[in-house]
Amino acid sequence: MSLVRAVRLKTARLLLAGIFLILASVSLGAEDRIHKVQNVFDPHSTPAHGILGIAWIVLAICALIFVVVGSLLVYAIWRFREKRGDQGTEPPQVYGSNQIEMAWTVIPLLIVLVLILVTARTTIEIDEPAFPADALQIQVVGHQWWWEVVYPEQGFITANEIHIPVSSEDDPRPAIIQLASADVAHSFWVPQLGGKRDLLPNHPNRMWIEPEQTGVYWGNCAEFCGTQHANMLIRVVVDTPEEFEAWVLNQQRPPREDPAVAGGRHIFETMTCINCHAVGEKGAQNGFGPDLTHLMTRGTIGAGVGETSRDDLYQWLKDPDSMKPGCYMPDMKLSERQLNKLTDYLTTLK
Amino acid sequence: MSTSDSNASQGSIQSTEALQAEAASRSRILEWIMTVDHKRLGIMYILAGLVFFVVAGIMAALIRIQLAVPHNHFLGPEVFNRMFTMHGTSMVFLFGMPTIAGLANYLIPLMVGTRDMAFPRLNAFGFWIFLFGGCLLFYSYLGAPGIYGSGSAPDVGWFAYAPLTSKVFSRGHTVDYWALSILLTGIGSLATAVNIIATVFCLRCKGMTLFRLPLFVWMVLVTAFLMVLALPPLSAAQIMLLLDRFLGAGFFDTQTGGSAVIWQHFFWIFGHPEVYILILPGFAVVSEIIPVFSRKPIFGYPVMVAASIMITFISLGVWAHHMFTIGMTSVGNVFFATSTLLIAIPTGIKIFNWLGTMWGGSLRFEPPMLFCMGFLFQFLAAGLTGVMLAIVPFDWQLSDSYFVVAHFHYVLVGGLLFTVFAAVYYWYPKVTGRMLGGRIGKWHFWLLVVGFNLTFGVQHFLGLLGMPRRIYTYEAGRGWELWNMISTIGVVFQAAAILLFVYNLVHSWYRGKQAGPDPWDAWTLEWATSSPPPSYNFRQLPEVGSRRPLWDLKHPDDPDWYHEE
Amino acid sequence: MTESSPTTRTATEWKLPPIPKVGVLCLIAMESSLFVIFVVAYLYYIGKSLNGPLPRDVLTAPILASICLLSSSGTIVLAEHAFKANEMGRFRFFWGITWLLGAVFLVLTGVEWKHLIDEGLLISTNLFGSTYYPLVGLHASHVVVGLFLLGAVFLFSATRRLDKRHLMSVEVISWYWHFVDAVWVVVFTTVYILGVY
Amino acid sequence: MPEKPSIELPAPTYWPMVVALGLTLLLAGLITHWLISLAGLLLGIRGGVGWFHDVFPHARHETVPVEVDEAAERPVHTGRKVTHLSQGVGGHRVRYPEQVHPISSGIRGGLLGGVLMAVMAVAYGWIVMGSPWWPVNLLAAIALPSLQTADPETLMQFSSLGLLLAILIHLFTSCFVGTLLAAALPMFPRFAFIWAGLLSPVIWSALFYATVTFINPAMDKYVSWPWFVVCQLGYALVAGYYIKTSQRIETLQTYPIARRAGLEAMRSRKEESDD
Ligand code: HEA
Ligand code: HEA
Ligand code: HEC
Ligand code: CUA
Ligand SMILES: [Cu+2]
Repeated sequence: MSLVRAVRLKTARLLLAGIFLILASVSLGAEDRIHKVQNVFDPHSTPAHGILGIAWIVLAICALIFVVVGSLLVYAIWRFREKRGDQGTEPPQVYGSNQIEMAWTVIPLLIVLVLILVTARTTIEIDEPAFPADALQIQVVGHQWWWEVVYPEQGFITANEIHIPVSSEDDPRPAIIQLASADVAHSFWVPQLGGKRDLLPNHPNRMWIEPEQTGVYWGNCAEFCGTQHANMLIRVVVDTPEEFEAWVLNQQRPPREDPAVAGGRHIFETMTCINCHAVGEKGAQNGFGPDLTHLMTRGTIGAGVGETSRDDLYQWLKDPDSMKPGCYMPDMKLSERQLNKLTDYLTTLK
Repeated sequence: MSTSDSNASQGSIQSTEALQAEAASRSRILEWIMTVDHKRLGIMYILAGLVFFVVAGIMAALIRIQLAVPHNHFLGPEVFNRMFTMHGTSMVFLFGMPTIAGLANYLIPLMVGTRDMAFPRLNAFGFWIFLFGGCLLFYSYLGAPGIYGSGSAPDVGWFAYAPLTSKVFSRGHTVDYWALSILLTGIGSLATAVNIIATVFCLRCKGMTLFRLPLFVWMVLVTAFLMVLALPPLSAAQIMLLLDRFLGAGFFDTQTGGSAVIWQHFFWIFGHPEVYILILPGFAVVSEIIPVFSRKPIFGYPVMVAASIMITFISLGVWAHHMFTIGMTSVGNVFFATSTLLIAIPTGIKIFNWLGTMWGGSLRFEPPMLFCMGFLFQFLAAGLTGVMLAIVPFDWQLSDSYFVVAHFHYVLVGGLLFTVFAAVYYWYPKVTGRMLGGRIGKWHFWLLVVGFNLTFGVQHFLGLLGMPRRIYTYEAGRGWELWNMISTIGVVFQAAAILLFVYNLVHSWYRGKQAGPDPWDAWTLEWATSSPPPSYNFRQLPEVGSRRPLWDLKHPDDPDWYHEE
Repeated sequence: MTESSPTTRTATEWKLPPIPKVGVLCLIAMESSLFVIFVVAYLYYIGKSLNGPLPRDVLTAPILASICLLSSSGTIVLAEHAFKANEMGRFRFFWGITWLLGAVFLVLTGVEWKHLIDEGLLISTNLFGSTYYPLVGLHASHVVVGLFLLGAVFLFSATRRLDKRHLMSVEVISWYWHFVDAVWVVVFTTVYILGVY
Repeated sequence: MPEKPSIELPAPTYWPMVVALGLTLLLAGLITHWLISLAGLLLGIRGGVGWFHDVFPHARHETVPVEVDEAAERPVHTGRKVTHLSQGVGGHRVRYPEQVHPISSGIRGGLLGGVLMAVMAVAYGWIVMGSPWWPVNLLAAIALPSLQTADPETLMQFSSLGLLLAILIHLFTSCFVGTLLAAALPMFPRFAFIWAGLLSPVIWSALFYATVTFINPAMDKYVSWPWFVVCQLGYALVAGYYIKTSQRIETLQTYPIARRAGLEAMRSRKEESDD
């Protein structure tokens, strides 16, 4: 589904994009599948491409205006600076010119008209697309300060990391994301996949992405939502269709019940954990805290503040505030023994 | 009170001696506290504004230090969130607005040739309520638990989006401080606006027809109209917010069915005109300074006036361009994109007319003119990034990113702040009778230009690389480190520039060159009286026959009025 | 203050609008802008309350109060005429009637609020309450201010301290009063017509 | 006329400040303690009463003596000379330009250039693409959705609607741009028509190039850009040259408005001030 083709200001575009890529890749490192640098000029999804297309147009027009007007200013400043002979005299007193003023009203007007038309067209194209009926549906609910992710058709809930299959010409798989908020305003933004869209309470929203390359794409909450707005990261994992099916199958499975960690499970179910978290059927379904059923299939905890490593989990349970100051998971004041058992239990939740 | 103040002109036959004796017994400080003189109020406004600027500027410096490197532990999240909220709020409401009010207060009666503002007492009231409101806002910092547990500084951003501001999500009184103090300063601004309008309409000296008003007066007048129309919506919204928080009303309470979006509408119905309230006086300053330092009249005066009026009207209808990401209908999006883009036309006209004024002139690069030149380039860049933001799909990427931060600092610092400095350098001799040091002025200018562009130029890149605004920390390896570091380094230059400026202000007060009434060889009425002007401004109220009364005075053989019609 | 300049008496006339009138027009513009937001909020939340009582259950159009308020606009015009004709007795009579009509309006509003509170509608009850009380209350507070001004003028007049020189003040106050009336028309339409049906 | 020795100014007062303080405390009390509100209320009322007495029954005044040093107030008489512009009657003040090309010359020039451009474009279509209708249909595609998606075959066929639309669009733009050229020409430096003739087509083409994807996909796909620019250049140079050779007319701007409108009876300011 190629909606908008980028205009072909090839040289300028390559140049600028190149600059940005170079600048951005300074710290990119080896894992090129992980798109940590959210470069707007390096899109990997249809709406992001469409946006970049129009972006190039405006950038070019604005650059042109800047150069033309800027040069005129420089010229005027240089050419008409006070010269030695000027002291005793005043220059001719010119009041204005209807023609000239008309010209510099009409020309911007024309430019603006072009911009309006282009904007209208792209806006509608991106915002009101026609989708196949079987497009993947995802619900994302913003919480202070993590993302609840629901796959209604597949029937499971996860958090902070969204999986979607990659799209290709012969197998287009757009993902439609319904956006809602459980508390305050948030905004979903993964620059390389598409523009942002707010998550507002009482105001359901929708956006879509159609990624064309596998990898992990980073994004952020982009609307200030309180203390930990900074640590409300998103990861969108774009899988091959097969990987995606496998992932879905695993998510749909009931939680593992490893007898070796029964102690940890017991603590989990008897301490207050269960008031806020769910593991499978058990526990709070109120969505106060992230669903933990398949915690270990995710890469991170706390919306990006730590990894799903034993160490980080341990530290998290010991004192969430030390990793994410101000977050809404309380410090449960667990003993070291409890901590170890709980961590052992959590690490089995694959 | 509007009725009674006007009786000023009716004259009372009180015992003069008694009054004079009373006056003599007043101390210097009391004199300033009791003053209703527009010039003194103007000075106090500007000084208070500059103090708040330095305070909020130091906050900005702290913000930048926190962001200089990834994973910094200099400021915690709470402190950081308070910091940018207070920085934004005080820059806009406690630096921008009062400084503008100060300039308007000081200059308008002089420029239209009268003795005082139309409502002198209301004017004093406006100043004090602004000052007390500002103090209340900063008092919130002291009140960590505060007396009687009165909360702490607001931490919800300068536009305080609902429902983050509701009682559930913002406990304590942080939001109340924000709403109450800004409500108070709003009253002050309204008082100023009414005063400006009444003064311009009712107290012009003889011959000063509307089409002979200096452009400064025109643009400030237009600003005053914008204030009158745009500030009450903010007050209304704040009153609703307070009702929500104190009496449990549900305007912005999403849990009882209230809307999260309507606050955004109300805020930006105020908020967008507000940014034009902030920049139009900047335009006003530039429109006075460029002609004088080009030695030519302003190019296309009627068109400049028309463009200002057009900006006023259009800017009332563009607010939702701050809300392109809330999921409006396409019709809504396109409508607001259209109106927003249309503003580029009258604004462009202004830029071109300033260019036309310089064209063929004889430009003198004194500090006021330097700052205006800086303004021209920086505002041009800022306006063009504004145009990019107005392109709805592009804004879906740029909104709430550092690109927006860059955009609005280019207008607010590169535009407003630069013009404020231009104004200070230009009118300081009038206010104090002494010139500001020119050498230091040039240093000030160049340091600020370099620092400012370093700090905010690179923030465009940060935005394009996906850095959201209002984050107190970020992880390494996302391509932001270098730019953030450069951005922070820029602040060092800016701070040095501001320190030089403060030094210049103080030093020149005692040591500056004597200015005389008309140091710049200018054309408007404020230069037709002594520096500083006497409390009654003019011995005799002047009478004018053209837009450049002092030109007529200086070239009696060849006055302007013949040509202007 | 222009008059105090001695040199400006030349042939051509130089007329400028009077300060109080410009001032009160500004005030009216400000207030309109303020009311617009409250009206918009009311309109926006019509039918969005999650629970009762709803407007159609508890509101009855305050016809009598409206008649009082609107007719007071007429009586104040009569008073103004009398003032201009320097008939102070007649002025006081109509001015006093105006005040009374305003006061009746206020009392009736109070009665209505009492009724609503008895019906269980508080500002915190639902969105209807949240928007109704501030909007009507804002208008009522303007009536209060108006009554205060009207009353002051009445007292000064009664104590014979008001004379022709105060024409401007009287005019300006009556402009304000007309504005308060006009706002009521809008509020009435919003709350009792659009809000109920 | 007798000079007054003193001037009346509104008397200083602190009541407005007291009211402001009262109001602030009143509100501050909401978040601290009700006693503060109470204090604020009392202060506010007292201030209000004080303020009222300041202005009623009459505004209080203060009499300020006028300073004697009149010289300090007088702005400098610079005595600078003003450079005169050579043209026009009125001396050194004008609105640019003093002479303009008539609008009609713009329209005629535009038509002339338009004819040339049409000929060039059709020639290209005929010779290179093999059909004179090729450029015609491409142009008409702006307004005809059916042509926008058409294949090259169709684009070479004659279409009467296409021809009609193309002629209309071409006529309109030719005249419009011609008029703009006529208005702008006097503002260019020497060799105006060459400047304008080179600069404006380049800008125009660049703009068109950047946006054509959206406006006219068919054109985007098939147009030959070099030839497009050449046609534009041809147009602008011819139109510019034609306009340049047309008779300029005075704008009469050095005369007062009344004279320009032919109302000799009305007196100008200058005359007015003479009597
Ligand atoms: C003084 C303040 C000021 C001024 C003057 C402007 C001017 C403009 N602003 Fe800006 N703006 C802000 C202050 C200002 N802004 C602030 C504070 C915010 C952020 C608030 C927040 O979120 O905290 C903001 C945010 C903001 C947004 C929302 C971004 C977002 O959050 O998603 C948008 C979107 O449309 C925008 C657009 C514009 C436009 C189009 C102009 C135009 O008026 C610019 C017009 C000028 C020119 C275009 C240049 C000169 C013209 C020419 C040379 C003519 C030729 C040009 C063309 C034909 C294009 N601004
Ligand atoms: C007029 C308005 C204005 C001005 C002038 C400024 C000036 C500056 N601003 Fe700010 N800014 C805003 C208005 C303004 N800003 C607004 C509205 C926001 C949005 C807030 C929000 O998101 O809610 C914002 C947000 C904002 C952010 C984004 C915060 C975030 O989103 O996380 C940043 C970050 O870099 C920043 C930086 C700066 C800097 C470095 C300056 C510099 O130019 C400041 C330079 C001044 C100094 C450095 C002080 C110098 C003085 C001294 C060094 C001491 C002298 C001492 C004595 C004399 C005793 N500002
Ligand atoms: C008061 C509610 C509450 C309780 C009780 C609670 N949590 Fe949490 N938990 C949260 C919230 C909220 C988060 C999300 C924090 C964030 O990212 O900002 C969270 C996050 C987590 C995470 C990281 C999940 C992820 O994917 O990011 C783990 C693991 C976790 N909790 C485990 C526990 C355990 C084990 C207990 C019991 C000892 C527990 N929680 C008790 C609310 C709670
Ligand atoms: Cu969620 Cu910011
Ligand atoms: Cu805006």
